[in-house]
Amino acid sequence: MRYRWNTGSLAWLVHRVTGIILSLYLIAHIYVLSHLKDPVAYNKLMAFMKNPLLKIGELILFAIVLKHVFAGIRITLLEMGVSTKYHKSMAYVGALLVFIVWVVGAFYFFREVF
Amino acid sequence: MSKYYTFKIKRYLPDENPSTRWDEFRVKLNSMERVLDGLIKIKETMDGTLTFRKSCAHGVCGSCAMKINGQNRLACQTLVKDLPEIIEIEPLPALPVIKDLVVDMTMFFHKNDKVLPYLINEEPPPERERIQSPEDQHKILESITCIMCGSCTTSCPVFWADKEYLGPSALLKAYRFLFDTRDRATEQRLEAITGEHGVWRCHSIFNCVEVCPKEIDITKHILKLKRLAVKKGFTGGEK
Amino acid sequence: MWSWLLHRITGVILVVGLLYHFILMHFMGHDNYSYEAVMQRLSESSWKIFNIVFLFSALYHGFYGLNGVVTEYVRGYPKKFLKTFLVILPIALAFFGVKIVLF
Amino acid sequence: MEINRHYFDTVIIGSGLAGCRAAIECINHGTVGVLSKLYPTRSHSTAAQGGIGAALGNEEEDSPEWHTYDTVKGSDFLGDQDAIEIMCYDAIPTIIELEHMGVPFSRTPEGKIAQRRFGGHTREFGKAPVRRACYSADRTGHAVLFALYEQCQLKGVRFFQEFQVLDIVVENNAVQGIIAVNIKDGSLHVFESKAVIIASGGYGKVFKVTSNAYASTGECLSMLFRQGLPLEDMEFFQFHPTGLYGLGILITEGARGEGGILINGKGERFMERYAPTIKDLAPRDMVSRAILTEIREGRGIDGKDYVYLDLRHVDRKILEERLPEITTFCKIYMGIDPSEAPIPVVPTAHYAMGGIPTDNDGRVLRDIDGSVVEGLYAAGECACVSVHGANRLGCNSLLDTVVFGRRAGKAASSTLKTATKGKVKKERISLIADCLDMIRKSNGRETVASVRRDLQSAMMDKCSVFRKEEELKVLLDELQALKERYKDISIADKSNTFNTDLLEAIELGHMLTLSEVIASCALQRTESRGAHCREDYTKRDDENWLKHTFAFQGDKGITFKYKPVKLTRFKPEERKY
Repeated sequence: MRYRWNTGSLAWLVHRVTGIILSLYLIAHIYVLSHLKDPVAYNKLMAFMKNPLLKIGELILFAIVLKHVFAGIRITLLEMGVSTKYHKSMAYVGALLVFIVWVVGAFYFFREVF
Repeated sequence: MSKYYTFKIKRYLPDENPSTRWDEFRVKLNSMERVLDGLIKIKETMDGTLTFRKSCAHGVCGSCAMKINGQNRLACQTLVKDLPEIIEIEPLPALPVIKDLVVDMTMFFHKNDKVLPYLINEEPPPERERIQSPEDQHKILESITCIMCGSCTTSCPVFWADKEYLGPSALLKAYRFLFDTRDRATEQRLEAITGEHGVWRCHSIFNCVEVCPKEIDITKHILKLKRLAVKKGFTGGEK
Repeated sequence: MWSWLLHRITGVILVVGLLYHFILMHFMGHDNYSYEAVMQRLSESSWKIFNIVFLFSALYHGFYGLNGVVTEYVRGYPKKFLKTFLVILPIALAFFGVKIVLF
Repeated sequence: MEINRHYFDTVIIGSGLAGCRAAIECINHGTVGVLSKLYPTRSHSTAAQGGIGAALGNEEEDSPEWHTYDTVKGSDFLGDQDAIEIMCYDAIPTIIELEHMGVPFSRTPEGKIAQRRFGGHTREFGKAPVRRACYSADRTGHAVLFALYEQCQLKGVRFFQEFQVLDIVVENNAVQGIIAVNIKDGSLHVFESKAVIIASGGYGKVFKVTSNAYASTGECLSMLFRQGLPLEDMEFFQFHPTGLYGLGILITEGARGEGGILINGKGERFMERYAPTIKDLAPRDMVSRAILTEIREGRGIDGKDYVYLDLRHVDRKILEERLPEITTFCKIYMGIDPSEAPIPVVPTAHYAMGGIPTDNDGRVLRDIDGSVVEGLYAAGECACVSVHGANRLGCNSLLDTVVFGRRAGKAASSTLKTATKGKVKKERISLIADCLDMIRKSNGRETVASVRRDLQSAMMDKCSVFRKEEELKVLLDELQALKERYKDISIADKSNTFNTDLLEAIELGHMLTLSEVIASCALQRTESRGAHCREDYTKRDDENWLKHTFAFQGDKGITFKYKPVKLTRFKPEERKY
């Protein structure tokens, strides 16, 4: 079905999709970590994580987390009583903040890698 | 100042053909005319089988809600001059279509019944009117303007997926009574709207607000309902 | 009502927790996630509390969300199945998680 | 052919204010089925804007006696004074009752129901305008309709939405039931009952420019008329002075009640000349005539055929709070903001004073001697009690619907114990079914739309605010020709599912009948009274015409009988404001 997208519905879609991705990641994250009780396996994984492709993956994950966090903050603020008049501007500001934080984060991230 | 418009209309004529099709009509309309005028012109002069609901024709009865260029609107309140030359018209989304632009609204109205949509106050009435301050009346002012056209509920992505979801219109109706100082059924009504398919399913998507022909900020009202439910939850109003 | 409110509360906890988690694990240099450092932290009780809260918040928040998606999009028998699954899975994961943190 | 039969103690046609109010009364005494050709909340009562009159005295001193006097004077002394007195005194408890049912009225600072000025409503028998109209912003009808419909739901009234009535069966001077079609699938349904209350509303759609809804076609009146029952005072049709130019959308009298004024092309406040005391708040018939006179004499805006309703000097806050709806209408349809630009307005066909004659309890009369049709009731705009006489005052229509809806409901309920169940004969049903089939199968050359358009134009040109003998005669000839053309119509949609094409064809037939009644009534009343303004008989003639017209379907056309007006307290006097 075709229906016009609005700021609100786009924000919701992105929030929901990122949420599902993060939930799935969480499952994998806990499962993997639960098998790392000895130093050898742990260090092996850490070495494996140095793979640049995975680094990019982590950056994407970071972006998803940020997006979900800021969208969540927007929803929570609305629910706490911030006027719905600002819901669109809040979505735009949120997206902007996501980008800024992501760039800054990525900078530190790479500094740490190299 | 008249101009030709192309109406692309999604047709469904169950007596003739079980599948839907798109028909195109070219209509000349002036700048004051509305989409509804276009539809009437088509029905009167081009295709008498074209079927749609209409009544008041000035946005107070809610009969002619339909999807116009991808968004729910009242045909009688949408001026053609504000639209591109090609106007795409479909029935309201997510409800069973009876014929052409006519949808079966039973499900929509049934949702209202679930929120006890009437003033409940069994205290013996005073001799004169019940006193209500203008400030208290203002709390429900926006919510009483709802005309039940169905634009909001059928624009809601949650309703598209979850047909049991009460939806913006019914929640707004619940608000109208929960925030009416004369009503006494707060607990019952809160219980009715806080179920699995109730107020918590609203994700503040704002599609309902975008389409409401009466410009009601429905999401704002639903958010207030959530806060009321939480408040009552803490004070023991809810199980 | 409570379940919904808890979802919001855990959301707030996660924002704070994640901030800390990210800074610690990714931006503060290699030392913080060497095996020794991680094990060291896991043995401190304040860290244990933090991790447990973080873990439970994340699981609750995530699975409440997924549960919502299932409520809205799945019908009939698969819905029942998935809903049960979405209760069992986080319990299992919580078990795994607690095992790492506490033992 | 399969027929679905239903039985209800009371069947109500129409789910507007009168229908819902009657239903609330009846549901305490038996089963009630309400039929509506729309969804109930779409009834045209919802479009009523300004207010509902009652001498509550919340804002300033007021009395039901003054209200009675104003209504009598407003009716140009054609209203039955006993009925008017009932209405004005009943008004107070009725409004209080509505408030208890949940109507969200606007409030005074003390929290009482707020009231505003309205046309023709005065204090101390005409001295100055009084605040009498209770309102809920400018959505009063909407607010009341929803509250009443909601109470019906609470009490378990059965609604049959999108059921169109095709026949009201009256046999042996008693109502037997009704035949209706379920629009959704075209199936025929018979509703048998002990009582039928007709609350089907008005028929403004016989005119080209009207504030009425597409559904206001008046078929129920015509159904009774065709069966030999009378229609009362059909020559009186009110034109509301302020309809949006070109569209006919209503701009409430409340706009003038809140201080709006009418100005002509010269910038004059011309109502000062026509009604020096209450000026713009004169009754509607006078204001409509005044506007059209200005236009005829070349004082329209830029010489064109409209005048301005000026709200620019009204506080923006008042516009936002008390007149939000009309403010948005102006913005949406005319692209103007009433606080910055004047609104172009012109009179629009609005309200039928005439209708099905009833007594003070809503019983339908079958003759001038007061004999009734057993079990048949009518209330609201479709009925003529007559409380509005030759001209209705603003905010008395909502009052009429709830007061007489309630009374009709009470009267109907009180007879349920002794009344016999109606029986609708098979032949009558097949007659209706055949009629539907005939229209479906007909392959004539005329279309419903073209006949209807010509009808509406003819009525508008020759039978609206000003009327003349020659024109009315021409109109009657034209109506005959249109009737002939109607026999030759065909429709494109032959299906059973939601066939609006078919139903519009049926409505058109009834509109033609009604139009003929209106025009004939207008022709025979050789005087000017209230909304009926004859240019060839400009004076009111109390000697010959202080009486109600009853129009009957005779073998050779329409015949007339006359019923004297009930005068109690107020003697007819010259109507000056």
